[in-house]
Amino acid sequence: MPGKSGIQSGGSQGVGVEGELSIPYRHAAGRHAERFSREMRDNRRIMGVRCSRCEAVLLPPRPYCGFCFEPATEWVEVADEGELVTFTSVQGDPDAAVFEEPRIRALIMLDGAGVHFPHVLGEVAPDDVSEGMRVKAVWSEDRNGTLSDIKYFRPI
Amino acid sequence: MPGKSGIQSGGSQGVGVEGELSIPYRHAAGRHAERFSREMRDNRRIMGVRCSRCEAVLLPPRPYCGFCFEPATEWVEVADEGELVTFTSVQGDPDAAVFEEPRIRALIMLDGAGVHFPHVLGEVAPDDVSEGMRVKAVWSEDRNGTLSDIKYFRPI
Amino acid sequence: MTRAAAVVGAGQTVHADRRTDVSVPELAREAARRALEDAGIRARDVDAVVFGSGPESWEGVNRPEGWIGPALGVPGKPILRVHTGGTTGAAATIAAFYHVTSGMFDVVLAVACDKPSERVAGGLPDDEAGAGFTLDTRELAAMQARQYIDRHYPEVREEHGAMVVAKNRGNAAKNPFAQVRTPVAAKDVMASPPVATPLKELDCPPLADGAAALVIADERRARKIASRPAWFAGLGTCSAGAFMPDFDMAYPEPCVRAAQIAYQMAWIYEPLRELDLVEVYDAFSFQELIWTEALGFCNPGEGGKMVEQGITAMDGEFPVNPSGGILSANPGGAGAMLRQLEAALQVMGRAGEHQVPGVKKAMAHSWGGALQFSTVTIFSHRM
Amino acid sequence: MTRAAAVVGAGQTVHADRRTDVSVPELAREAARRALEDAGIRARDVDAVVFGSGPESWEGVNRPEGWIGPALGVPGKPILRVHTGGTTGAAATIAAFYHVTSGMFDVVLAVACDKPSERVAGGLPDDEAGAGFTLDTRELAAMQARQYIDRHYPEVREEHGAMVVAKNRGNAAKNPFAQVRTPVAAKDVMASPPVATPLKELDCPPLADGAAALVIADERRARKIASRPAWFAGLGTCSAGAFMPDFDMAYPEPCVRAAQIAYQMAWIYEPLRELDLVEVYDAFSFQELIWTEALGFCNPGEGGKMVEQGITAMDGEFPVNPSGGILSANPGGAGAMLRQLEAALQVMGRAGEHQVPGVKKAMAHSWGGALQFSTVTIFSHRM
Ligand SMILES: [Zn+2]
Ligand SMILES: [Zn+2]
Repeated sequence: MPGKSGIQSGGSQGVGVEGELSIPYRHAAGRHAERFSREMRDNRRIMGVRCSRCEAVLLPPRPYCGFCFEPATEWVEVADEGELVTFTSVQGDPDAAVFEEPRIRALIMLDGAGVHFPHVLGEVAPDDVSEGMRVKAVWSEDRNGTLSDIKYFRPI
Repeated sequence: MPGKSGIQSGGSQGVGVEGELSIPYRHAAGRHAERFSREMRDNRRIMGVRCSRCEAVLLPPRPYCGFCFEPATEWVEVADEGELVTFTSVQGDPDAAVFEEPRIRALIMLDGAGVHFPHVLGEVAPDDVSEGMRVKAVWSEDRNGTLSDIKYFRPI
Repeated sequence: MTRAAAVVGAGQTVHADRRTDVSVPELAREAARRALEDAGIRARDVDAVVFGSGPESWEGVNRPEGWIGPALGVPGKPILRVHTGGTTGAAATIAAFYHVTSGMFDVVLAVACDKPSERVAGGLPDDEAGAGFTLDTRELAAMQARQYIDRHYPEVREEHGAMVVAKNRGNAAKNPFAQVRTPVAAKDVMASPPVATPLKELDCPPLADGAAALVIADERRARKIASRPAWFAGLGTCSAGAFMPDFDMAYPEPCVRAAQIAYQMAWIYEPLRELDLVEVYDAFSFQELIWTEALGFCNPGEGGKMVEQGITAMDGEFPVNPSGGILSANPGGAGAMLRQLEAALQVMGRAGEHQVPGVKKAMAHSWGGALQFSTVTIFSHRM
Repeated sequence: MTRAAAVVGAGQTVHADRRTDVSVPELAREAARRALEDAGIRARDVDAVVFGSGPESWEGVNRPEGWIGPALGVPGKPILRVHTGGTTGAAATIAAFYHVTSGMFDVVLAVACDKPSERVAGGLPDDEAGAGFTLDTRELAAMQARQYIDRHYPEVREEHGAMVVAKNRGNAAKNPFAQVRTPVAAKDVMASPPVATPLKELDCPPLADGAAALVIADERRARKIASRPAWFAGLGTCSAGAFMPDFDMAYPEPCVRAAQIAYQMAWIYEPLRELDLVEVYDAFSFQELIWTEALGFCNPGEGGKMVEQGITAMDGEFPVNPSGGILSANPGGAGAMLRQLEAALQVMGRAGEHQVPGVKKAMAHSWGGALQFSTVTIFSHRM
């Protein structure tokens, strides 16, 4: 059985069953996700796909357009820079642990993309951030095919 | 975020996202469950509750009868012995790991109970087990308020 | 043409930070029993149950559909577990409405229950499919608030979020089931520590263990059971996708569409005039203003004015969240059903101390996911 | 009186041990696209979607309802996620039926998808509420088989389970979507290693990644879309509790009741004579015999005779699982929808190589949980 559990006496508060539900998984992300991941890791490129019908450039890339139910197979490189759509300066995580310094979460419309790209900002103080500013990716030297292959976006 | 994950290259098979969904929890089991647990641990007693309407003695004890939607508040001690309803000799776990020796899972109708009690049999070979035989609990010295406070049931 | 159906009974638990005295099924049963008692019927009169609760990753509970049945007193009856993110509780009610209007069942019990205190740690989980593209709920709401303020500044300012909190916490003082019943002033909200700009601590909701239940009946049974049922007059559900081109967080299309569908069904043309109040899913302060606009009660950018001028106060022209809303009680997926429950009770004239006088039509709203789920339910005193 | 509705399109994926080439939404989309193509309609013609999938603890997938919508091509339409253990896929179809018969929607897509290969380890999870009272599925099925054999011995013996496997694997050889298509002889089953007595390795099902989808339409649309729709004639759902007094695993009441409800609705008095075939949820070999009895196709204890005399063979008087059943393809919660899909295709005359000639009425069954969930669906060639 996954996880482990044990009864803990809770006194007059009722008994508590403590434990951990542990579910190791290995999802197939699909072939489009594989190429997206590989291009990030090996070529520092952000690749989207264009819908054959509505022509939106979709991120993350999928073999279909969710709006048209049509194939989306034309690969399109989008820029690693774009316009800041919106942001928030986060002081801590949802469990109330406070970060050493605020983390600036951002939505970015990369040049050539049709969908917002979520990431974090760096090399800028929260008070100096404004919507509409131009930002560019700072790539990590140590890449594994996830969004963290980009360290952060910085103002340009 | 719970758990951890990472992209693993899957070659032509598509990319795999591996990780673990880890969900620590602490369930309140409710006051009836607490007494059940405490009686097992401290007094080696198996306690059920009787429905105020249909009079079934329910295990595990709950504050209500699920058949009548009526309160079930009268505590009833059931025996730690009873009749073997059915059993299976299990050779390994569902992930195909083979046990050193087969584990005999059993449903037991304890004397005075209205619901089958699930446990394992011991001190008996699978071939010597038969439905209807009388069995009795062998209690553990090291108890924590779970069903494993009983080591196993043995034939009597 | 759809068969008529109505809410004829309602029950909820007190919503508390943590209920250690009851298990999940016991918590669900509290609300269910109250709803049945409220309707004056027995569990055996129920023909089917729709149960909504959070996913495992929300509360660490395994497949509750397997053991919730006996707690609800309906052995042998159909039980359907539903889940649609934050709108789960509302989806349970709506699925129960389909059960009844299909003609297959006369009386259906909808129950929603969440016990988030039982998950010890961890925020909302990753979207595994999106490879990190998903924001957590608070980040999403913070960005939504910023886009909204920036678009409409200075008609909408941070102070307007604070006014929503002050209003709703004041309303909650009259609601014995609310989780947070101590009033706060708008200036207290403004002075509370920032958590994700522009959201401050008091702009964000608490988190509660709680449950809600509604008894839903067809026309014939509804007339027998209740002297003044809350009839379903309009229903709208909209589920957009995640990662959508042109998605406007400050005026979310799923909310607009769900309202349009419900208004069309209910023959409503001027929502502000034809409806008497609304319960919106105000998970964060600014959202109340955004929903007020997207549901068509005022023009985009006028949400701030609505709260500032007291229009949405409990004694205003158009009360919003007289119950105190999610900002005063946030029991996960049950919160969406609570909005419907409060709207239905207002129409039935049985909302208690926070009853608004003379309510004939009331609306309930909810949202979920990454803003992609939206439901709207309109109740009427007349069939 | 319930509005008429019918299955007008069906699609499924090949059911494979592991599909590494597609993600969960991509897998679901394969089945959905085939169902839409089969019906000859576009995604935009669909008014709502009901989606059924396993819980997180089954496949380690987080809240799929949040990102499945775009994969199914229905942005802006209602999506409801449902879950009822092993009967999940059937529950999705039944909920879609309620959607349509409520009069709120004309065309609803029901999709069920499971990808159990993605959970690396771990059996079925604990029932947290029951403090260890729950058996795992295989233990449960083993005890059920033992009680059944002991009660009816020598009319039912271990060999009869083996005959079921041989029959169903033989049928699967004609089903291009099945997971296990190599025939086995009953003696091979008997000689396979014991796993949980009396169950041997070949008495147990495989486990597959797979999806299924059905297009369900109201009368007017059904007549336009399909020349020979599979009309819903009877539906029965029964959810008993867990930990029940007097629960008889060898003749489970939830199955008996679900069938009674469906027969009543479909005006069926002599199931064996009035129905042409049944697809049962044969998760373990002996269960096919138990369900054949509990569904009323023969008397208790006569299940062995049914398979031994070839009555339930594909060319017998009353075929059971002409598709090969769960024993030949077991895609989790999608398996319950597959039973309905296969029964509907038989009525539509489009089951392919495993089509039984002249089918007018066919039934689908499923079970789930600790035997407490049961569904029965009857399709008819006439409305
Ligand atoms: Zn498109
Ligand atoms: Zn009782």
